[in-house]
Amino acid sequence: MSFEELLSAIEAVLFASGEPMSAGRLCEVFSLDAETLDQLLVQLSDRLKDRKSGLMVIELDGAYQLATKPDYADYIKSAFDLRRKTPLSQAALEVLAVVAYHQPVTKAFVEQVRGVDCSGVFTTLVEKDLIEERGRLELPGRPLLYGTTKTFLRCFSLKDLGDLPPLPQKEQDPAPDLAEQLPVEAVYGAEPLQGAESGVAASDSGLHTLE
Amino acid sequence: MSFEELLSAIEAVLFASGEPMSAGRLCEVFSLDAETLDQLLVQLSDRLKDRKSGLMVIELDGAYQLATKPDYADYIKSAFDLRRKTPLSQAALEVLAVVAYHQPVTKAFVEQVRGVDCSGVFTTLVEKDLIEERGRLELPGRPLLYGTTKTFLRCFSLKDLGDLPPLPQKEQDPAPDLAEQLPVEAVYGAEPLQGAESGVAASDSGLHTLE
Amino acid sequence: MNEPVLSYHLEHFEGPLDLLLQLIARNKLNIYDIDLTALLAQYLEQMNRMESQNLDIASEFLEMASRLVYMKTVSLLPRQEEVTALKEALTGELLEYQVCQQLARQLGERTAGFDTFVRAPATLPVDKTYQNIHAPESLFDAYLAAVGRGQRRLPPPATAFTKIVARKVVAVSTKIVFVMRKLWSGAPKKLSALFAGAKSRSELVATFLAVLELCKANRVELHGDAADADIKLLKARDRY
Repeated sequence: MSFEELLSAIEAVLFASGEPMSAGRLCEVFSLDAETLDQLLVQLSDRLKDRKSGLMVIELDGAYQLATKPDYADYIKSAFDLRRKTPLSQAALEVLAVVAYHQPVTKAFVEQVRGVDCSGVFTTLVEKDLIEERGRLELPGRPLLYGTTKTFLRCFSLKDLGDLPPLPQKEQDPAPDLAEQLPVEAVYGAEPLQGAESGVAASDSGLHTLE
Repeated sequence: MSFEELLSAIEAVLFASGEPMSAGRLCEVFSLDAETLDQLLVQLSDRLKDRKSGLMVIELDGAYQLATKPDYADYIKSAFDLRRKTPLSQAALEVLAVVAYHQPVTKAFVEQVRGVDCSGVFTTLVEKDLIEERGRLELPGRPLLYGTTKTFLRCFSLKDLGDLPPLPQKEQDPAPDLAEQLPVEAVYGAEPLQGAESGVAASDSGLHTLE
Repeated sequence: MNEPVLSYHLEHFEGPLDLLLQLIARNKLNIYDIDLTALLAQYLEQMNRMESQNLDIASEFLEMASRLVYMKTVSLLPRQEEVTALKEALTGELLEYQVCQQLARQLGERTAGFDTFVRAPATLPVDKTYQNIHAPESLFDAYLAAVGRGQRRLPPPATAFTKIVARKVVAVSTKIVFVMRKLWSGAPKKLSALFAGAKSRSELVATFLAVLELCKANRVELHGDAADADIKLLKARDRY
């Protein structure tokens, strides 16, 4: 199979899949090593750009997905009678923020930060496939843990969680001296993030220099 | 909007649609007359060919659709085959386990046990042929009942349901113990009497076991 | 600090913490050393305003109000340790929530991705039957994960209901007809006779309720005690 054809085949497979497809699975389907696949996906991406396609390849946490370019959103919305505004409330954004930066995290934790019941918002966010279950916490009641999804990454144009805007270092407003005594991370970053994303929490945290 | 961009927008709309879109609807969305749309679709088709895309435009009964080229069917099939091998999520395993031990059981029962909505998981498990419908419960709303399938037995190396690892304590079947706390017959008094005495004796004995 | 604040249009709050942050910002209070008197007054005023607008005040707002009142009370005590600790806790929560809001704003600024669209997976006529093999024990583990070792949260299983529902429930109305037929001749009968043929407890109950209904409607008359009682149907001319 020629190189050109391989690109076309990958495009076809991503199209049929609809959902993000992991690099690993793509390698398996096409009997490729990871490096070659990477190159091919860059090429496919370029080809779509060169030919002014309405589509693009996006990378989400090591998986790939075909999606429409944002430029054509208005046509798509009008074709399918979708509402115009980004359908996220302030409450939803706040819950997403806490989940994104602290995942995996329980509903109770989020409710503690926000000071209000968040059950409804959680249901909505799960329905919108922006957050998902991530096992349970070994505590009485065995509360469910939640984390963000690949759809979350796509909707907020993030390649992975390392792309999240960094946590604020200190309060902008008052009392810089007090802010030093009580660094935001000490309050906010109480739970270390697990896995590859730990960079997010660690990068700005004064706490880690103590080690 | 330039001609080129119009082509891209049509491509994006057809992509997002998934299903065939009638020429009429496309004309409406892009404010085009039928003839222009026809020409544009021919052009889009050519452009996909030029860029050796894995996709093509197909026309069916005056409706248009983006589809993969037949040449890549084998890859797509193998990609979908691989998807079958994706291991079950923790959520799916939990739902499956509750269904397995309590079947036949309603979705509401499982949701109450897990403390979270499980609709998506049920759909997936039915698709994977791990659980199936088992009639309805004769209660208001007539909720569907679910049980496990033969595929389930095979995938979990079980000869039959008696092979399920026994649950801890006495609660292999929580029904008897619940019945003790709240004897259904005593409350609802609907048990058929085979002669008055036996009924009285039965309810009496239920009460006296507490002593 | 009690000057009029009605010029503010504080309309929507995500919760009590959001309200407190807004009050602190607007009144230029020091978040690190909260002036409880001022904050409490402002907070209660806002609650009154919400009440006067007939807004549903979520329980969280009331909780916070009582917390602030408690803190105020404690602050009147000579020893200040407790109030200092309470104020620090509140400051911590407010700072934490402030960060949450800031992050939410940042997320809100980058929602361009909501304008990208993806498609549903192609519906190939493929067999989606699950293929992997697991050890049976994995089910056991998953069950415990879902239910917990104590199994406290188990609702009654479906079988508990089928038993109830499978039984025939006898309608009172059918028993009313039954009683009237039995008594139609006009001759008094023993009350107990009506229950003699009952096949289920439900039928007994229905018969009893039917008798009560008929009494209430002045269609039958009861004389005597307990099982020995006589029951007689009142024809139209007998009534009143």
